[in-house]
Amino acid sequence: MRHRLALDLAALPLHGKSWSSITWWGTLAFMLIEGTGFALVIAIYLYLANIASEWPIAAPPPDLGPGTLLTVVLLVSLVPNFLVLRWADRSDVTKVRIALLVMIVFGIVPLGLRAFEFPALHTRWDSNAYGSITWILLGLHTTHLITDLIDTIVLAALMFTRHGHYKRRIGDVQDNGLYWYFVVATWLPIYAILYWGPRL
Amino acid sequence: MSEARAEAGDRTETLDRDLPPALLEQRLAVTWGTLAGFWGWLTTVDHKLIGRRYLVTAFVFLLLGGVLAMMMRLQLARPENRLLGADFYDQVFTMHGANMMFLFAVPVMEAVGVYLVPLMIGTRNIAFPRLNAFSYWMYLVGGLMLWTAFALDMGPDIGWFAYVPLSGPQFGYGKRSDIWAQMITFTEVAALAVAVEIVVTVFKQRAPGMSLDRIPLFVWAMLVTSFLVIMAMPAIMVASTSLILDRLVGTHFFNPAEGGDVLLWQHLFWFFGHPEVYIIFLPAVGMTSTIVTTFARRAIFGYVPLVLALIATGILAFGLWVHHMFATGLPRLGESFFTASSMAIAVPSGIQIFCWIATLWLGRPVLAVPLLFILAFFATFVLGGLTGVMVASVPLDTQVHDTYFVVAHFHYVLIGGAVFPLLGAIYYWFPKITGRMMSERLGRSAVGLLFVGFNLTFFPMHLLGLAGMPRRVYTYPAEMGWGGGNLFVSASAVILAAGFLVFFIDAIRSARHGAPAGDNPWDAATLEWATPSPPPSYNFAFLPVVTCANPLWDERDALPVATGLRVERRELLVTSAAEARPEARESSPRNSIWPLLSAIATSVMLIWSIFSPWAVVWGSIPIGIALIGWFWPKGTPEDDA
Amino acid sequence: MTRTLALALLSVAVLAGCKREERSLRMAPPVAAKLDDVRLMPNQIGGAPPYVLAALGQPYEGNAYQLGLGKTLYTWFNCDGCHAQGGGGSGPALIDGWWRYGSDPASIYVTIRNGRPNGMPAFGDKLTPEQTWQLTGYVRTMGAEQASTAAPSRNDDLQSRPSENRAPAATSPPARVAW
Amino acid sequence: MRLRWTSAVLSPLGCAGCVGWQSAMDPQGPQAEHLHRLIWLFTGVAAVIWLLVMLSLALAIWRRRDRSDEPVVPTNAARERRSAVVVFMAVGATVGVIAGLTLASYLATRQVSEASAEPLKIRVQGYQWWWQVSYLDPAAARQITTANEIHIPVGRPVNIELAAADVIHSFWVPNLAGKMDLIPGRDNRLEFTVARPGQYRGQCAEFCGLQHAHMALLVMAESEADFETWQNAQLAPSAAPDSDERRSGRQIVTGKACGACHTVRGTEAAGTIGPDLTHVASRAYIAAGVLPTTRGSLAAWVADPQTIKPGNNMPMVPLTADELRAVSAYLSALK
Repeated sequence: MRHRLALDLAALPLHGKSWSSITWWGTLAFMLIEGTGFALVIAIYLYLANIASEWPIAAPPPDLGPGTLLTVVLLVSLVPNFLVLRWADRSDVTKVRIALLVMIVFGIVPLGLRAFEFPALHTRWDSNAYGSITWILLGLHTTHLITDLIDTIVLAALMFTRHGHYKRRIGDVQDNGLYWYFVVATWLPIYAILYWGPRL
Repeated sequence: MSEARAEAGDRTETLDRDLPPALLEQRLAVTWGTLAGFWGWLTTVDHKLIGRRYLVTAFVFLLLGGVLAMMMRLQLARPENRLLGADFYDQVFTMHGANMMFLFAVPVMEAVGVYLVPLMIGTRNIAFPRLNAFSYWMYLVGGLMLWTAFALDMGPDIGWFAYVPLSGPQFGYGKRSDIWAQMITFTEVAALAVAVEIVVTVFKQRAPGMSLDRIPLFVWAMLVTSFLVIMAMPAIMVASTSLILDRLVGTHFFNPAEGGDVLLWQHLFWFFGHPEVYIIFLPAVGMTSTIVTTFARRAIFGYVPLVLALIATGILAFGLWVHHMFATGLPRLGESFFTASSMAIAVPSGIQIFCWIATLWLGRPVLAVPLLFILAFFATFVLGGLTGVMVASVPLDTQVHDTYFVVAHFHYVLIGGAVFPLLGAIYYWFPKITGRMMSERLGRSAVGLLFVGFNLTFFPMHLLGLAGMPRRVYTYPAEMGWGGGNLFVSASAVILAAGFLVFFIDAIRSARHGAPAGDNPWDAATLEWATPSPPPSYNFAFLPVVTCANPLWDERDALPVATGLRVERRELLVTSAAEARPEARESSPRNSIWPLLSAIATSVMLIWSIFSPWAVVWGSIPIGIALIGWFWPKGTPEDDA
Repeated sequence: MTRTLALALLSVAVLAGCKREERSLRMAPPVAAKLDDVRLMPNQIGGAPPYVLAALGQPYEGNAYQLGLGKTLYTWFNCDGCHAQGGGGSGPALIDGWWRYGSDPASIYVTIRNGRPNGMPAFGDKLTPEQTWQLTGYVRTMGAEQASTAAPSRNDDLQSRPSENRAPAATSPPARVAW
Repeated sequence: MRLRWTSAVLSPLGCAGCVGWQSAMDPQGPQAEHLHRLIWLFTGVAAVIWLLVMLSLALAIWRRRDRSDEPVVPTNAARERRSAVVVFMAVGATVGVIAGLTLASYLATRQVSEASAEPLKIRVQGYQWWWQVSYLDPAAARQITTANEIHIPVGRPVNIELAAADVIHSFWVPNLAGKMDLIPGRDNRLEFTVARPGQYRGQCAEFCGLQHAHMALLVMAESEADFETWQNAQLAPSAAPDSDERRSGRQIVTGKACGACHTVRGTEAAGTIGPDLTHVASRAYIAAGVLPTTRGSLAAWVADPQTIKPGNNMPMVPLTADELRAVSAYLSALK
C-alpha cells in the first residue's frame, strides 16, 4: 500500500544499552524462568518437610562450614561484579578485562567449596526424600555456577580479541554481570532453607 | 581504535531513504534473505520460514493424533472388543493426549505467534531469531523421539498426566515413562524459548507509536500466553526431571515409604497442567478478537476490558490446579477455595464473549469462512465453559471426574475453544502466508462437517459419563448398556474426521492453485496486511509508524512510515516498552547453522540421559562447544557495532 | 519435508525392530510347556536352557516387563525372607557374584524349581515355568556387574540398596551410611 | 419423574445403562440424592445461559444494525454507551450466577460429608486389578475378608476406609456416592448410606494399568436380617468337599500353585497375593466383575486367565482336563 515518510531514525545509535538492549531483556526473561524453577524446588522442599514426621529425615542438620563460607565468597564477589558493570558502562575495555579475570576466580572458588557442601549434608540423594530434595537444590544451583563460570571465561577470552572493542561486547559483559547477581540472589534463600531450615 | 572502526562503519552506511524503491527492496532482500537449497533450509532464522515449518509440523502431528483417536473409537465401538489389546490401547490413548497437548496444541499456537507477532507489530524479525530456529529443532526431535518409541512398541502407556506410582520406578516397567518425561523436556525447552522471544519482541520491537493501547489483541493474547508458559512450564520440567531421577538414580520424591509423596506429582503436574489449558485457549481468544473485528467491519468493542480479561485469566489460571484433584481427599476448606477460584474464571471468559457479541451486534457481520468458524466456536466453547463450571464444583465433580463427561467437557473447550478459532485463523491468514486464498466453498463444507461431526461425537459423551462410563478403559462389558452410545459416537467421529480431511485437502490444494490474494484481501486493519503476501524476508521495506489502534482503516490513503535504517546489515528498531518511542537501530542476527548443531548436541544428551546419568556430564561438553560456536562473533556487520 | 523425514525415521526404527519393551501377556500353552525342558549336568550345576528361549528372543534377559514381573514375584514369594535384599541372611547373598549352584540361567532356574540342599525350598509347585524364568531373569540382574537397561528400578518401599538398574550392586555403598 | 425424563433423552442413544446399576442419574441413597439434585441444578442453569447467549448471538448476526456503505462501520458514541451498559449488566449477572452456584456446591459438600454416629466400618484395599474387602469388627474373630463384593445393610451408614496396595485406584459406585481415590501412603474415607435393597455396580475410576477396564465391584444392599445371615456364612470356614471329584479338586488347589497366592480358610491354602477364595462361589462375579460365577466360568478362568483378562496377575497353571474339572467342581462348591 502507499505510504508517507513520517519519522527519521538516522540519528539513533546502532546499539542499545541495558533498557534498550534486546539481550538485556532476554536475560531478564531467562532469570524469570529459572527463578520460577528455583521457587518450585524450594516449594517442594517445604512441602516434603511439612508432611514428614521428622526433618531432616534420618540425618543431622547439614554442617554450616562450607555453605556459609561459600555464601560469604558470593557476597564478596558482588563488589568486583559491580565494578565490571560500572567500567563496562564507561566502556573502559582494559579495566573490564582485568575485572573479568577476577570474576573467573570468583567463579571457580565457590565450585571448590560446593564440592565440600554435598558431603556436609550427611545424606545421599537416594537415602530418602530429604536427601533427594537437598541434593537437587544444591545441584540445580551448582549448574548455574558452572554455566556462569563458562560464560565468564568465554567472555573474557572474547574481550582479549579484537571483538572486545565493539559496544556490543559491553552489552554482553553487562548481561553476564546481571546474571551473576541473579546467581547470588537465588543462592541466599537456598542457603537459608538448606542450612537453617532444619535448625528451626 | 574502536572509535575508528565505528566511524568507518558509519561512513560506509547506506540508508534506506537514499535508494530508489526497487533497488532498496533488492538490497534488503540480499541482506535479510535465506540461502536457496537445503543449506539455506537448515540455517535460516527467518521467523516466517520457521513459523511456517512449526505450523506444518504441528498439523502433521494433529493428523497423526487424529488417526490415534479413530483407532480408539474403533476399539470402543462395541463392548468387549478385542481389536486393540489393553497394552496397545493404553499406549494409543497416552500418545493421543501427549501428542495433542505437547506436539500439536501448544506448538501450533506458538507457530502462529512466531509467524504473525513480528508482522503485526511492524518489525523485521522476531527477537533471538537463532533461539527460534533452535526451538523448532528441539520440538521436531522431541516429536520424532516420541513417535519412534511408539513405533517400537515403547510408547508411553501411563496417560498424558503420567501419575505416579503407575509411571514410577516400580510399576512403570522399561523406558516408556522416561520417553514421556524426556519428550516433555524437549517440547518445554522449545516452548520456553518461543515464549521468551515473543515477550521480548512485543516489549522492545513494536513499531514506533504502537503504545500499549494500540497493540493488536492477538499480540496481547500471545504476550499473556508467553508469560503463562514462562511461569507454568518450569513446574512440569521439575516434575518430569524428578520422575526420571526417581526411576534412574533412585531418588525418593514420590516414594511414601521414604518421605516422598504421591500427591506431590499431581500438584506439580496440574500447577502446569491447568495453565496449559489457557496457554492453548488464550491465543484462540486473540484470533477470535481479530477475526471478529475484521468481519464485523468495525473496531472491537471493549478493547480495554478484553485486555484486562486476558490478564485476569492468566493470573487466575494459577489458582485452580487443585480442581483436578477433588477426588484425592484433600481438606474440605481448600477444596471450597478452589471451587470458588475455578468458577471465578468464568467471569473474564464472560466478558470476552459479551464484548465479541457486542462487536458483532454493532457491526455489519460478513459471514465468510473465518467468521463461520468463530460462530461454531461460540456454540461449542460456551457449552464447554458451562460444563467447566459443573466440574469446578467439588461434590458434582466427584460424580463426573474421570468419566466420559470430563472427556466431553475438555474436548468442547479444546476443540471448540481452541481448534475452531485456529482453523478460522488459518483460513484468515492463509492468504498472507501463501499469497493464495483458500476455497470459500470447501471452507463452508469443512465448517459444517466439523461442527456437526464434533457435536454428534462429543455431546453423547456427557451422557455416557453420567451413565457411569469411566475414562481410559480399553473396553466395557456389554451389560453396561454403553454399547449403543459408543457406537453412535464412533460413527459420528467419522463425520468429524471427514471435516478435518476437507480442511487438509483445501489447504494443500490452495497452497498451489488458490486464487492470488493480494496484500489485504479481507480489508483488515492490522499491520501484517500492510506488506505483500507472502511477506518479503525483511517484512517491511519501511517500518510502519502507528498512530491509532486500526492503522490500515484509519490511515487508508497512505500509511505513515519511518526511514533512516541501514540496508547492508540486518537492522531493526528497538522502542521503549510502554510508549514504543524509538531507542536504537539494533542489528538482528544472520542465518546460522549453530542452532541446529546445538539442538543436535542437546538432543543426544537428553536421549542418552534416559539410559545413564553420566550422559548429563559427558553430553554437556558438545553442547558447551556448540553454544560457544553459536555466540562467538563471526565478524559480520551485525556482530561488529 | 517433516512428514517424509518422520516416516523415514519411523520405518528405519521399525526395521531395526528391537522389541525390548514388548509385553507378551499370554504365552501359548505348548510354548510355555517347552520352557521347562532344562538339561543340567549330572552334578546339577550348569546346563543348557530350553531352546525355546532363543526362539522367543531371550525375553528373560532383555525384556524390562518380564524382569519387572520377576521382581514382583521376588517380593510376593518372600525371597527376602532368606536372601534379605540379595544381601543374604539365612540364605546366601545373591549380589556378591558367588553362586554355590551355578550362576547360569539353567542352574538358577533349577535351583528355584527343585530347591537345593541346605534350605533352599522347591518352588516348582508354586510357580509356573514362565514365572520361574521371570524370577530367574530378575535374580540374574541383582548381582550383575553391568546394569542392563532393562533391569528394574527401585521399589516404592524402604531404601535398602541401589536398585538393579544401578549395578554393580555389590560395590555400591549401602545407601543409609552417611558420608 | 426426572428419571423417566433422562431415560427418554438417553434411550435414543441406546444408553439403557444411564438409569441402571452404575449411574449417577439413578441415586439410591441420600448422598447420591444430593449430588443428583446438584447435577440437575447446574444443568438447568447452564442450559438457560447457553440458550440466552446463542439467542443474542443469532440476533447480532441476523439483525443488521448498520446500513451505511462505508468500508468500516463508523462508531456511534451513544450506541456504544448503551451497549456498554448491557455488557456490564451481563457481566454482573454472570457474577451473581457464579456466586449462587458456588454456594449451592458448598452446601451440597456439607450435606454429603456429614459423619454419622456408629457406621459399619469396612476397609477396601485396591490391588491391580481387584478389590480386597475387610469388615473391621472390633472382635478379631468376627472380621471377614472377601473380594470385589461389599454386602451392607440397608439404612445403616457405611464408613469405608480406602487404601491402595500398589498404584492409585478410585472407588466409585455412582448410584450411592461420589468417587474417592485410593492413594498409596494416604488412606481416605468415604461414608454413605443405601436407601433401597439391590445390587449396585462400581468400578475403578482412576487409570491403574492394563486391566483398569476390568476392575469392578458390587455393592449388595440387603435387609439387616439377610446381612446377618451373610456375615455368619462368611465367618464359617470353607465348605468341606462332599464328593471324590471335589476332594481331588481341593488337593489340586492346595497342592498346586493356587494355594501359593489364594487363601481357602480350613485348608492349607493360605496365600495372600490373590483374592480370598473361602467363599468364592457365594459371590456373584469372579475376576472383579468379568464373569458371573458359575462352574463353567470358574473352569474357563482357571484354564486361561490371560485370555479372559490379559495382563492380570493370575498365571496360566498347566492343568489336565480332569484336574480342571475337579478344581472347578471344588471351587463352585465354596458357597
